[in-house]
Amino acid sequence: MATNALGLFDAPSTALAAAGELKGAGFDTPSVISPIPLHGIEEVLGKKKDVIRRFSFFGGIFGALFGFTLAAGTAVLYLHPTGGRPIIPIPPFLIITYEMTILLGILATVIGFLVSARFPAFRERLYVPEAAVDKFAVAVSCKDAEGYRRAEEIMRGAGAEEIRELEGAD
Amino acid sequence: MSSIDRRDFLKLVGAGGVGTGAGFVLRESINHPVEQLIPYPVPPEEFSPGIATYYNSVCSMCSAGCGITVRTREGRAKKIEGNPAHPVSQGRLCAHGQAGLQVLYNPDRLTGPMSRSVEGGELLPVTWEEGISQLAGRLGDLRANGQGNSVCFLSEGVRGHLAGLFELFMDQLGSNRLLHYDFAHPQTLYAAINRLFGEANLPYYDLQNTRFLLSFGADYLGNWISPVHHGLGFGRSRDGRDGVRGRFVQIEPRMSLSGAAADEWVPANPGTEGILALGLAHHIVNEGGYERGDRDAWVASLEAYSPAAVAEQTGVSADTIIRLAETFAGTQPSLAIGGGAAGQHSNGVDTLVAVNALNYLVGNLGREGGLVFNPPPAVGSGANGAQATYTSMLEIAEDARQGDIQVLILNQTNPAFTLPAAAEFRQAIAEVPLVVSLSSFMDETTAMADLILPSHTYLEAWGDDFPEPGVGFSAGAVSQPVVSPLYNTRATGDIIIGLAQALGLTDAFPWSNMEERLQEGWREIHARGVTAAEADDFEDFWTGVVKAGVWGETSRRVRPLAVESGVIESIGVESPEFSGSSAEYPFILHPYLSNTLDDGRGANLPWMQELPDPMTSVVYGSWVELNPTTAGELGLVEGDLVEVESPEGTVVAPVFVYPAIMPNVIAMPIGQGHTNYGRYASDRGVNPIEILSPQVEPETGDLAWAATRVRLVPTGQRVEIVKTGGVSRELGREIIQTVDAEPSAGESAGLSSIPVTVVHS
Amino acid sequence: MNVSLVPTLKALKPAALVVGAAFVGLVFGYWANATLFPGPAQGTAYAPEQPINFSHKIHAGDYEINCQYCHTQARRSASAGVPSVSKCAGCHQLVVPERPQIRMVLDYWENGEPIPWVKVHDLPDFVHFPHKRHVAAGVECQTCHGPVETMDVVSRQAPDQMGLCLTCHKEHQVEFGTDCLTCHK
Amino acid sequence: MQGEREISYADVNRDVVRSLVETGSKYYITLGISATVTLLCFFFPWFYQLHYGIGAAGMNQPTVWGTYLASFIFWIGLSHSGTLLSCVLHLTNSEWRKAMYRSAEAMTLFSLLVAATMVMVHVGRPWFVHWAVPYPNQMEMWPNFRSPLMFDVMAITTYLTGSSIFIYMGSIPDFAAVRDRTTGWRHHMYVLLSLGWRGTDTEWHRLGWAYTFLAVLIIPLAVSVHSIVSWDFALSVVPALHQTIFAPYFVVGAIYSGTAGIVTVMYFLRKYMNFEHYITKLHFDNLGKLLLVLSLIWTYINAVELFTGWYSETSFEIEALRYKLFGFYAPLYWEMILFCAVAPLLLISKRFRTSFVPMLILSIAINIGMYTERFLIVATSLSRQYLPDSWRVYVPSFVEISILVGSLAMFITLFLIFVKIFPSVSIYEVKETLPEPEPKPQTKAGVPEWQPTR
Amino acid sequence: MSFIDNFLARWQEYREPGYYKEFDYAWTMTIDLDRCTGCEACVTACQAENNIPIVGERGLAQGREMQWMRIERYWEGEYPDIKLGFIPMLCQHCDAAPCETVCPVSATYHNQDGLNAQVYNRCIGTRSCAVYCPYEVRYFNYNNHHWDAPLDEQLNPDVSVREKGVMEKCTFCIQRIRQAKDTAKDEERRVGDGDVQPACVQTCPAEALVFGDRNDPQSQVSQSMNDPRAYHVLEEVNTAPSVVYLKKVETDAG
Repeated sequence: MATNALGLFDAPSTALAAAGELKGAGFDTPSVISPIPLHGIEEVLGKKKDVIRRFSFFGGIFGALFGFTLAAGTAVLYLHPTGGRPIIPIPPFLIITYEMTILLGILATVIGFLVSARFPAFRERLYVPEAAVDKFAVAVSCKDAEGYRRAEEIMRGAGAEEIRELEGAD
Repeated sequence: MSSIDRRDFLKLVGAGGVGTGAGFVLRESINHPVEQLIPYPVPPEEFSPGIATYYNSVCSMCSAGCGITVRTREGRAKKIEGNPAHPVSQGRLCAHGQAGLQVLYNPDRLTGPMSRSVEGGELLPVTWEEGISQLAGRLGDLRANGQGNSVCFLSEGVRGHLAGLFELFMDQLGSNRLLHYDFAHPQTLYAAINRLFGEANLPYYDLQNTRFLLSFGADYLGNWISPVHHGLGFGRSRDGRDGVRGRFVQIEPRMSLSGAAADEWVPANPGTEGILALGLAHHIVNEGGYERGDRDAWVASLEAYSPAAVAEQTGVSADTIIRLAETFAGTQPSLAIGGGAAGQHSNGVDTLVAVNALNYLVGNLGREGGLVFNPPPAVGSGANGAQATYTSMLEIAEDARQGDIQVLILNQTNPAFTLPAAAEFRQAIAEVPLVVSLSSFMDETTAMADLILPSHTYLEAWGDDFPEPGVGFSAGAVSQPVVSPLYNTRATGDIIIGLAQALGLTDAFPWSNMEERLQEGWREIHARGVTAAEADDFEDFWTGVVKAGVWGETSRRVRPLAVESGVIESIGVESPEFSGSSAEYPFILHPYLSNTLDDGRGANLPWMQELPDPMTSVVYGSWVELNPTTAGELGLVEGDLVEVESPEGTVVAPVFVYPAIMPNVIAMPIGQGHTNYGRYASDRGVNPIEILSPQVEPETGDLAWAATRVRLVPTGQRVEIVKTGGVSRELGREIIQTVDAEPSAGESAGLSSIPVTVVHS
Repeated sequence: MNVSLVPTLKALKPAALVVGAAFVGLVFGYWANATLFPGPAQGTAYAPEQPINFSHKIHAGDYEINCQYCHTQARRSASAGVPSVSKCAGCHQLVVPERPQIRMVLDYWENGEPIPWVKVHDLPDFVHFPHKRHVAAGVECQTCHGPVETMDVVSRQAPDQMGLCLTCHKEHQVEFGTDCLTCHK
Repeated sequence: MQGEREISYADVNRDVVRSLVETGSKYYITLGISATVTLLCFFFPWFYQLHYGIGAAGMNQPTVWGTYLASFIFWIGLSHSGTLLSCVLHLTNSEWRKAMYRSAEAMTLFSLLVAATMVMVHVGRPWFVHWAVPYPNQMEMWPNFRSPLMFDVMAITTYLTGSSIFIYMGSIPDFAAVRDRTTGWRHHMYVLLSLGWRGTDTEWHRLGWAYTFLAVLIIPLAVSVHSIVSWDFALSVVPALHQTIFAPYFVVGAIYSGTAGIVTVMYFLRKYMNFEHYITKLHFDNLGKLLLVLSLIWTYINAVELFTGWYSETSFEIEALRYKLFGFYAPLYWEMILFCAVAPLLLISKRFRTSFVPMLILSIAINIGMYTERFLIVATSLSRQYLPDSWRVYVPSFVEISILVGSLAMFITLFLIFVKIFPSVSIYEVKETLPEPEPKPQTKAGVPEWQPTR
Repeated sequence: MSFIDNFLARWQEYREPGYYKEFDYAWTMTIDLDRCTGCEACVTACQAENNIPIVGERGLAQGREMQWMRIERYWEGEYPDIKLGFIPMLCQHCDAAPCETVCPVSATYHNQDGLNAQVYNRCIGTRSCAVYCPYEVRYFNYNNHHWDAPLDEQLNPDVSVREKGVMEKCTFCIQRIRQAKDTAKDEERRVGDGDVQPACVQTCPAEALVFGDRNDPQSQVSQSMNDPRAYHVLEEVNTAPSVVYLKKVETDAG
């Protein structure tokens, strides 16, 4: 039966070291829970690829189209010629386009964030409240008791203050 | 959470209920009120809902007698427009005429007869029968005891058959105390025309064909005689003709509306306009190549008036005088008119004689673009016959004090407001046992009445009018009721007829109402059969006239180019006399009729109160106009309250620094300063008439209302003058762009261009 | 642990339900009012009670009296005009004067009083709707007023709304039919 | 960071949570007062105005715009430093931003909200403003997107959305931190707000990116917003308003007043929320330098405006100039110059920049000056247009002034509520500025149990 | 997707500046400043025709006058050689009107008759149009106006009474134009010259105002537009007004 070993460290350095060793020892990539974003974690656990940029980009593109269509479309739905200007003057509509680009860009970014970071969380997930204060937790899933013992060993070695055995996914 | 327990369930139900209630109320609150469709019990023939009906009538807002067309919807008057067929207005109308609607719909109208039960008691509503019988009873007694002459009838200037009706009524009573009183009636002009040409009626001044107009103090575009018609003339003379552009020169101490419109404004000392005119005459006769037989006589009587001497008195340079004289003689046809303040000095008549004589000198009598003599009006003796002068008003007042006047009947005239305090007219009225007012409004005089029999407004009553002065031929119009009466009032004519019948004068007054009287009168006109194309049947003629709103004759008078004998010899203008020493009272007060309120009768019309004064843009209220230099010397700026003090009294008004007024003159508009006269007029501004000194023009006995000296006493307080204008300087922004005149040539349009409606059957 | 939103959502459920219920109630209440009491406010099926139960069904339907026999102004003027009391009396002094409702009409007539009809179609004051033009263009009265000849009590069939005018004007390609100033004064 | 004494990670959590849960009577009194003032000075006069019509204000013909619009621009302007500054500093990842940006962004949010209400106050028939929103309706009518005012509607909507999302995203980890330390309704609230944040490396990574992209998007947005506000004026043909320089002028002015606003807010946060350790001389020093630069740019643009006007030598421009400098409103103009161009020169001295009370006074003075500027832009130009005979001066009515005061109170009220819901200092970013904790010497002792402060 | 097709098909048309290639009627007014006497008959005529409220002394003191047609006055020179010029100022119905573009809700726009239309019931009262108008001829209802009974009996049923918070201005008496078109339609003809006159033109005693369709070269207004004195006020603002002024003629003394 699958279980998770979660080690609490009081310094980022030790936590990262532990995470690195675990990875080296053939465990699936462990996850590090920390109160602050950790620099240099990528060197240890490898680069993460980011999808949000795509969301932002396509959101923006769509926004631009939407913006211009909104302005031009509504203008021709009911013709109200004004001030000797064309029904569809470009410069003012570019401003609308611009604003809509940004608006939808922002919204898309938010969606991108929620999706890629799997928010909001409805199932319980691995977590230790201390990790929101001043502790740095390393969690790794182990296939069996044997695996758990090895993980525990490694983390102790790295200087974990405490090891907890936690059920449940990730 | 499979089942919700009882409490939760109740909660939900409660919430739902509250919500439902809220939603229900919400919709209820945004629901429109129920509207109703009210049908006519019987459909009216004259109009149908949603479609405008037009009635032709006559305007009575001033004495010009313009023809009007009233637009009505669902039986209500909506808009007054000029009657295109009428020779005076020709489809045009002034602001005043437009505001006639607010006379009709004025919230402060008298809604029914009222009587004062006890002396000095409350005015209480009475029925018409009571009112009429009360008055008729009194008149009956007086007539019976041969005291008919102790009845005095004071009316505004009325013409046509109503005037006739008044006369008839009064001499049936055996009274000769019938007077029309208007503050602005050009008494002196009538006198001058009479002396000069032996004419009882004013001539027609043909502005539209003239090429050079000299106006001595006559604000012909503001409110002198017939502003709308003059406006037409002005416009057409300016640009109506190919290649010819009429030029206008205005001579007056304070720039009036006409002064602004004129090409040249010449300030001349108040009261010296006549002298200036003679200065021109002097030049025309001596150097102007004047050839006519009476040249010597002219030279003789004019020699005191050499341009140099005149320049001395008038403050107008000799060059200007000569220049004007030459242009006046050189540009034909040219026209000289005089009036307004110029005629209201101690030398008023002489002045106007002098002015009109100029027309004779250049031969502009009875010809286009000159001075055209009117035939006598088709009905009645004309406007001047019964007109009261200041002196005759004083006599009335005196008689009242003596107790010779038992009954005083007032018709729409307001002497308590338009006579100087010096006349002590109010006190005099108080002496009269029975004061009756036929006015439609509670004006100052009516407020003193014991019995009020309110008349219809002109839009509710039958009547007719024959414009005086006419337009060179005799014309007339019938005014018909355009709406059914709003209140329990009666037409003035009907009241008189009613009285007469109550007095048992049925054989003198066989008519049951004014309409009948009119029809009978117009029968005679029809019988004279001089109308251009005649309808042979009277009924057709009558309906035709009523429909068209106008009737006219095309016949014109031919009159020799001559003046009355002895006039030339006697011609001459004394220098004006002013009350008060110039040391004590340094300024000459120049009162002028407000462009918006006329002589005060317009003050109860909100539109007129809100119409900015054309020259100053001031609304609601009075002001004192000062020349910038004068203001500078006195250290006064716009809005400073000053006491304007004359030998006769004091009024307090804010200063308005007026760039176009002579430094030794201050001007004040007449019209405000009502104590009664409704919510829009009362307790607003001051009435300069009050402080006028009782100076009279000796020949006519008319009030010389421009002959008062005053001094200014700053009070130290200031107010914000309410005006619509901001900074009245262009600052080089070329908002009003101008071009220089090109030399004008070419001939003028004919007088016949004035349309005369021909009544066809 | 305890990062999941679920427990909180559970905890908040009752409150949410209450709010939800209240909102549903709001909508329902509004709708109920609108259907039960369709006032003169815009919407259809407004059928106010009239001072006299005049039946268009009998007059226009059964007896096939032309609309413009009574509403004479429709073809001449902006307002269709409601018949004068004299018009009603004109016929009914002879026709069934004894009926109670007719009696009431005749009473109005004899007292020279107008009948205070209640307006069914009430356009806002800023709208200019000339019946004249529409009659001239051959628009049936029924197009806007519905099958009046079948109604005992007249009820509003078309919502007096701008959309209605526009649709029709576009449909018939009215000249400048969508220019604001054509209808708005 | 250079606090007076070293503070640990735990301290940060403790202090921040304290600031949220521990509420003294002083807070409630302040809140009560500001709320009451909002009601009395903003809503009552406004309701009166709704009943009577805009006539309740002092506006006239031709000065049809007045303090309401001035306030609108002012609040929009005030909103400008918060998010914008925060974004710029985030991208240039400058450390000192981290302690103060949260409240700065909050300022943006709330001044925007107040600005929006000012629009409602300004228009003649607020019950119809929804017509300025594009939605299908039976009238088949749509807003006129050619109108500068519609640019405004779009821009401000976007800006409001953008900045509220930005501030929220930045707070998620803090919500999580607070979530673990609170109970009761607060706990529920923070559970929802934190979306279940844990702080795993993945989550941090995603947040980092999203946050950066938002920052990138919001900077041009913020610039566009105030440019567009300026175009409400500049696109007209009114002499003093029809100017190319207006967009940059407004943007600079906005950031200027906004930065001053931050200084003010910082001062009070520091004083009354006991953040002495987090908001320090450093912040005031940096903000001071920023203010100095901005004031110089602002002054420069003013000079340029005057000069070009004078050089044009047309009656319209000259009059506008003359009126501004010596006309009816001249005293206000010179007051503005004093507060916004002269006084800020004090910032040259470091002693001045790093002393709190003087900075507070200056920042307030600057914002008074900036409000005057907005008022003058409206009043001086509209009362002196093309046709001299229609010129008329405009003086605000009592209602207008009261509503202005009320709007300020509304802003304060909103802010007071905010500081009790949002951690007004960013927990995790402050931690980032602290030295990383070193591994302790091994002890067998378990982790000391952490006591939630209650 | 017919909408899209339609859209693309008419792209050129939608790019046409001012949209209208030619106006159906091009209503135009000429004002001869050499004739104008400043008598203000036009002002009252307009007030009577268009239900323009009675503002009252207080309102006017606050500078909230309501005169769709107003007379501006400009002094020139100093005493004694001083002149006063009058210029009637009303909505110029510009073909390139700044006020139109700025309205966020299209309450004001240009219609096929070249009229600058103001739809009162669409107005939300941002007052931007009044700011953008260089001629200051747009008037705002600062409060609901009241007519003391029975003055309200005079109100023109063809013109709506504007409520508080609404911008209003000269319409060239659209109700009269509408009426004229109605009659013309009955007689199956176009509106002829002189069939329709705004209240101000109709009443002007000096005949300084002329109104008509400038598309019709024979019309009186076209004639007077060809007068060499013709000019536009504030030409430099380039608003292409439909109100043409004729220059005042200056005469040297003598």
